[in-house]
Amino acid sequence: MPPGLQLALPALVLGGAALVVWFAGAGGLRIGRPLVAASAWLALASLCLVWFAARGSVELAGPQLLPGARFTLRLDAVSFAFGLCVLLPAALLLTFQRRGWRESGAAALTTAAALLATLAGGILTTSLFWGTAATLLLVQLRADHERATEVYWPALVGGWLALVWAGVALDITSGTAVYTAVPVTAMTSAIFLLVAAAALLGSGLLPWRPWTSEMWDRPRLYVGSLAVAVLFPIGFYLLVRAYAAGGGRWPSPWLNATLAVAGALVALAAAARAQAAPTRRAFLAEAVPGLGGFALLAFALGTPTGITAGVLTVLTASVLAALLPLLPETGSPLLAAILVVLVAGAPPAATFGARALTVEAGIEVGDGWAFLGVAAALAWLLTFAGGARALRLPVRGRGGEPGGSAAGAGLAAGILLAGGAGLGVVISRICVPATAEVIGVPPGSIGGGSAAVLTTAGAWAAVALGLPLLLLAVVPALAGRRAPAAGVAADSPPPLLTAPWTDRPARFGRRLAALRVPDEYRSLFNPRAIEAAMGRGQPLLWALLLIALAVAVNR
Amino acid sequence: MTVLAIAAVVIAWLGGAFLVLSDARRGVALGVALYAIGLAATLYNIPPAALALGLAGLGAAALRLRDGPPRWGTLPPGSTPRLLLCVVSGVLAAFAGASILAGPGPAPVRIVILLGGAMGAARLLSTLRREAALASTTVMTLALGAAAAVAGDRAAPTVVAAAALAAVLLGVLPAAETKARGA
Amino acid sequence: MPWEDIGAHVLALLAYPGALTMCALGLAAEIGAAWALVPERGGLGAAARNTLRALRPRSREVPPLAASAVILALAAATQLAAPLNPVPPAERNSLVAAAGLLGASWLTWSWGWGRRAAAPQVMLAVQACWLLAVLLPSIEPGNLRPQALGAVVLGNQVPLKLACGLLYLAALPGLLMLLPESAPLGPPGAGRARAPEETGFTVVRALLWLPYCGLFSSLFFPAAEGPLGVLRFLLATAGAAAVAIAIAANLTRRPAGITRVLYLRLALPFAGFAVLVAALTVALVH
Amino acid sequence: MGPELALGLPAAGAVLAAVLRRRPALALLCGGLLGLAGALMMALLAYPAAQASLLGLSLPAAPRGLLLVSALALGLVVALAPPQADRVGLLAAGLAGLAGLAAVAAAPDVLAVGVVVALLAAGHAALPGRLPFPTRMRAPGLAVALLLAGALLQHAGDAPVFARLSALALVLALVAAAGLVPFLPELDPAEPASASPVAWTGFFGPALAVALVARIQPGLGNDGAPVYGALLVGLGVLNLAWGTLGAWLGEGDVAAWRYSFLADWGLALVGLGVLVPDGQAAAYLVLASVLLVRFPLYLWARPVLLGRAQPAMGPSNVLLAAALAGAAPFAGFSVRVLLLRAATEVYWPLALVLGLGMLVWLAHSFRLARTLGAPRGRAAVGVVLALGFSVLLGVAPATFLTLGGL
Repeated sequence: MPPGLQLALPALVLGGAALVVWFAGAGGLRIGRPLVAASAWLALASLCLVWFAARGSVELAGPQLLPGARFTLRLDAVSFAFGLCVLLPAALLLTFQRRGWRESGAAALTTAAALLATLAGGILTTSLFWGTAATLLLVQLRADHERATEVYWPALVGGWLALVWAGVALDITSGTAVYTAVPVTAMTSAIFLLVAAAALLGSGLLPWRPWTSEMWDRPRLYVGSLAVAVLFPIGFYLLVRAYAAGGGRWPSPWLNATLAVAGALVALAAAARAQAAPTRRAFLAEAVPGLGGFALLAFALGTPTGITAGVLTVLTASVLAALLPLLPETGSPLLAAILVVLVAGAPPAATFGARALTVEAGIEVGDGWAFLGVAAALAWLLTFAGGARALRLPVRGRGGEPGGSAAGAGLAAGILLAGGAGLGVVISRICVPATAEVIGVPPGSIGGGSAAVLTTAGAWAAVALGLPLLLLAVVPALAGRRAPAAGVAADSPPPLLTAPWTDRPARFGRRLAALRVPDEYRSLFNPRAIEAAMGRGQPLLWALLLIALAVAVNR
Repeated sequence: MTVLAIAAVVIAWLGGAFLVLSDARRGVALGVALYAIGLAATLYNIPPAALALGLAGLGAAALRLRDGPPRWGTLPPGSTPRLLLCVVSGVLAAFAGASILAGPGPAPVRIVILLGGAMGAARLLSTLRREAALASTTVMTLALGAAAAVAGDRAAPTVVAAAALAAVLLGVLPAAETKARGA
Repeated sequence: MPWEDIGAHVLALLAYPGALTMCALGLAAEIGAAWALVPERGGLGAAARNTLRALRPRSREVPPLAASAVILALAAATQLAAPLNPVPPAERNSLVAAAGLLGASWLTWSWGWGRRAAAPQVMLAVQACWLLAVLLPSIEPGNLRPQALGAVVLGNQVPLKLACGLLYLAALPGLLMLLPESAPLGPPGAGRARAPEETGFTVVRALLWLPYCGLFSSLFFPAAEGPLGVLRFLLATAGAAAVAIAIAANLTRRPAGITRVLYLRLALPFAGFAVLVAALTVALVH
Repeated sequence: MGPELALGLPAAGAVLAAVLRRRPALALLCGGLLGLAGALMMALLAYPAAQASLLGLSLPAAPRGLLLVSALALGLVVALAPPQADRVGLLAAGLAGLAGLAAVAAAPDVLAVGVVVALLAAGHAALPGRLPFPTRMRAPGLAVALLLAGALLQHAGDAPVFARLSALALVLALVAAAGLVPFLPELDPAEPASASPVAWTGFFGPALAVALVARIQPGLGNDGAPVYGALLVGLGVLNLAWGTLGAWLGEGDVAAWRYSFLADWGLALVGLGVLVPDGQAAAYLVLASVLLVRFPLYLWARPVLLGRAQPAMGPSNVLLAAALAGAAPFAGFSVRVLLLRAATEVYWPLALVLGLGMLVWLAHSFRLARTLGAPRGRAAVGVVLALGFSVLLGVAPATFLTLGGL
């Protein structure tokens, strides 16, 4: 057995399950959902087992796919953290969402590809598996419904092409595109910009409505939600690996500043869209992009606290991405509590911890960065307001698909709530090691061990305060089950803020489409006329063409 | 010798002109035949090539006589542009072959090859008659063979033989269009 | 398991500066506010009776949203730089307090959206001003611990702290739901609650007095230990509450709509000015 | 006499298939066996023992590899052709083409290539079709004339201008022979696939291009090489833009398919033009994917294109759309990696232009995939095989690259 083959185990479990499900399904044995769900949890367990058993990084060197593109897998603290980001929501969704056996198999295979993208040791291997996961998801999305794939596909392929270009450029300049082997000087600003473009497009980190939000426009959520859950973390994985390739920093502080501003903008824009959402679904659609903005800001800070906050935020967002599509669409007061406490992020939820740690990281750096932290806090406030308004919004039915799963939503909500109390454990066991893998972490910069999170700027007594709050939260949780549903308005209440720029992209697109070549020049730009001339093969035309080219090449 | 060379070039040009100016089997066949004779004559110092290409050209011309409209069809109404093309290509080929190109082979062969290529291509690109298109391709193939012969590469005999064979095969192809069947 | 730490936090949550203290101070503040805002209903006794009637539960059921808001308010209270607070100073965080208070407030709004004269836009503006007033002073020291921020009273931070202090005080009436536009349950002394949840949220408002006003004194006044420190803290807290009631009393006597104009046209630009001051302070320091 | 057999066996197969067309089963059997024998011979030519030739012919590795791929593609389309298709005609024409391509690959110089192209073009144009013979002869006829001009200029003298003009003529000859912009032949949607210009672009073109390049490149010299490279890159970008936009916005699905071939060719021309090994490898893979994926899929789309079947967009069509869009893990992955790498090595803005072209590429893939309808029977098997080849080209391109000696 080649060394490091155990790395492929989680993906093999999922891939094997997909094949078994398809063969069994073809033979009339409908065991798709339970088998795939079990395989997802098994893959999660095996990932943890391999990581904790190895007590260090493990590598698997495969064959050379292409010049500069060797198939390599690497399990270290970073890939472990991001592997969890992919597997945890996928396991929840595959367990609690209803799928046919064909869809279950495809979903398992997609999860395996996405997992391999986060376990990949080099940019080109990541691009291969990332592209594969995106393709598999496209097939499932289009097989279900055409809607919202018009944005998804170009964004993903654009990001993928940018990543491929970055990979080959890195390989040309340094002779390798393996994250841990790239010389520090090879990661230039230009190459990093390509990686950043891939990350922003792939994870939907844009100030306007990204594909992660548009997935919620689909009549059924079971494919779109999986797409968000498994593809969203990969962009951030690239940004973290860029730190490793750059020797603990990005090529220029301006790049950090630019992405930090972009992160704050993304968070603010998502919050602005959330508070103006016409339906509750439209509000939920902005939750993951909003957290994505926080994560981008945190990563761009480039400090140990920042990167730790970033990893924590992505981990939290990935669980949230599983919770939201599982929420039953009711008007229960308990749902209001979930919208405000879990989605917007109030103590002791992990969504609160992630946002708080990001703002703290900004304040800790000081100067202009702190103002970005304050901007993120304002986005947080807007999300709170949107959460309060969301309970009044009309519920958008889920087409043919039955409403979410109370059990699944309960489990995911429990994980998020408990995550706040266990934040110390998550940070000290998952996030800080991932940070230490890519940049130096001075001792004590993030203290508190498993009980609390202590940074220079602030603290969160995870166990000491979070645990009692968690116990107290049982009271409203029990009370909420008997309470009457809140009255939902027939039409949505007016938004708190009307952003003047929301319709700009559409207007720009319309203007662009309205552009016309002036009549007197139209024949010059008429491809059909040019083709007809080519097809007729007039000797004079070709003679002129040849003469023109002959003159051109001899100038 | 020079007179013979000039005469050969003129005969080849006449062949090309007949090819360009004729819309029926006899004119086209005469064009191919004259061009083949002229070409063979200019290749007198490479007898095997001259023989192969000359005979192939004459064979192709003879085969062309078997189908297509049974008349000369030379200089039909509206041929002035074609006439102009013949004159211009003749002059240009003579100028380029004699004073611009330094090879391959002697100037008369170069001129004849250029005439074959230029007039054959011009006819092929402008005609809608199958027999004329086939004859033009034949002429270009003969020119290719001649160029290979004078270029004097190691594989020249093979190429000349291939060109001669191709010319005959092109002659074998019928002039009647066959309509499509199936998908 | 850090049992000692857990014990300290539970004590802070349930006794001081948590539930018990919040109830005592909140009740007093509610009565005072009711008396100041609706004097035509009679003297202090009448205001006390009104307040107690409004706080009496209508049914045995625990209103879930209000209960959640109460928990968040308790969490916020534990973060105050109150003297004798059992929570270790290193573990206090004004951001935790802010998040708790924002959560409590918007839980109230998720119930109260569209009720009475409540105007969420005004509330959002008020909270934006308040959040800036809480966070801007922490930029230069790079610290969010209340006692650390309160200790910085001299030097080039003074203009910023003044601006933020004013902003904080201006926001208090809205935050404490003393104005019709910011109180879906109606301002203090508005009369009997109409629904169990409304009673719950009246309780929430009563519990919010200490966290909001206490956070003001924590952020803008240096903490001192011992009885004198407690007295100073209580005085500053009561002073902030009194200013809030005074502003609210003044605004409720003015024509309808003045509150909206004041917060949207005056407080928000002033918040922008505070941001400018913060930027200048940072620029001057470096 | 390996090369002679590699050339002669398919030719004999073509003749037999044409002669026995009244008895289709026998024609398919004989033609198939002889074609298979020819392909086997081509494969054996990888071994020195089989390379001995009576006429001094030789088959270089790269064209030989693509010839084998062409043979494989021919086998695929004949064995799994749609029910309405004339399989015997397809096999006869294909084998004749294969023999012609083998002759082109074995041709000792450009002039010989010209002779074979003339014969191949005339043979193809003589096939029963809807457009007249002269119309179908135009583009390849021009290619023959340009090959003649290029070869003459190669021997015209030592002046740099001759080298540059020769390179120009030879590159344009390649483009004209493959039927690309600016020598786009007229297209009649109802024309039988075997007789339409798509046969040049999709079947004859790839092996012809690689063979021609193998003959052209050694004789370029220092003055010709820059012109050769720049022209190929320029025409490649032109075809990429024309093909992607045309396939997206053009009227008619047949035209869209033809444009999609142009887009593939655009990438191939750029790969050939950048003159670095990665570029050559990328071009080789693109042309292989044209033969093994796009051309067979076009043939299986014919029933819908001719209105005999309904278009559809099932899961298999979406998978095909992804494959046609060049997404990972299909052929597009390796091609894009190699091409972007080559372009970045040579001149990075070129990579940017290619990236934009590849992005616009997406727009037409779904349109094309719809025209495959709901594949049934042989077509379904064919679609699965084409997707399999595409994945193989994407994740294990080394198999094909070693076949072409790259």
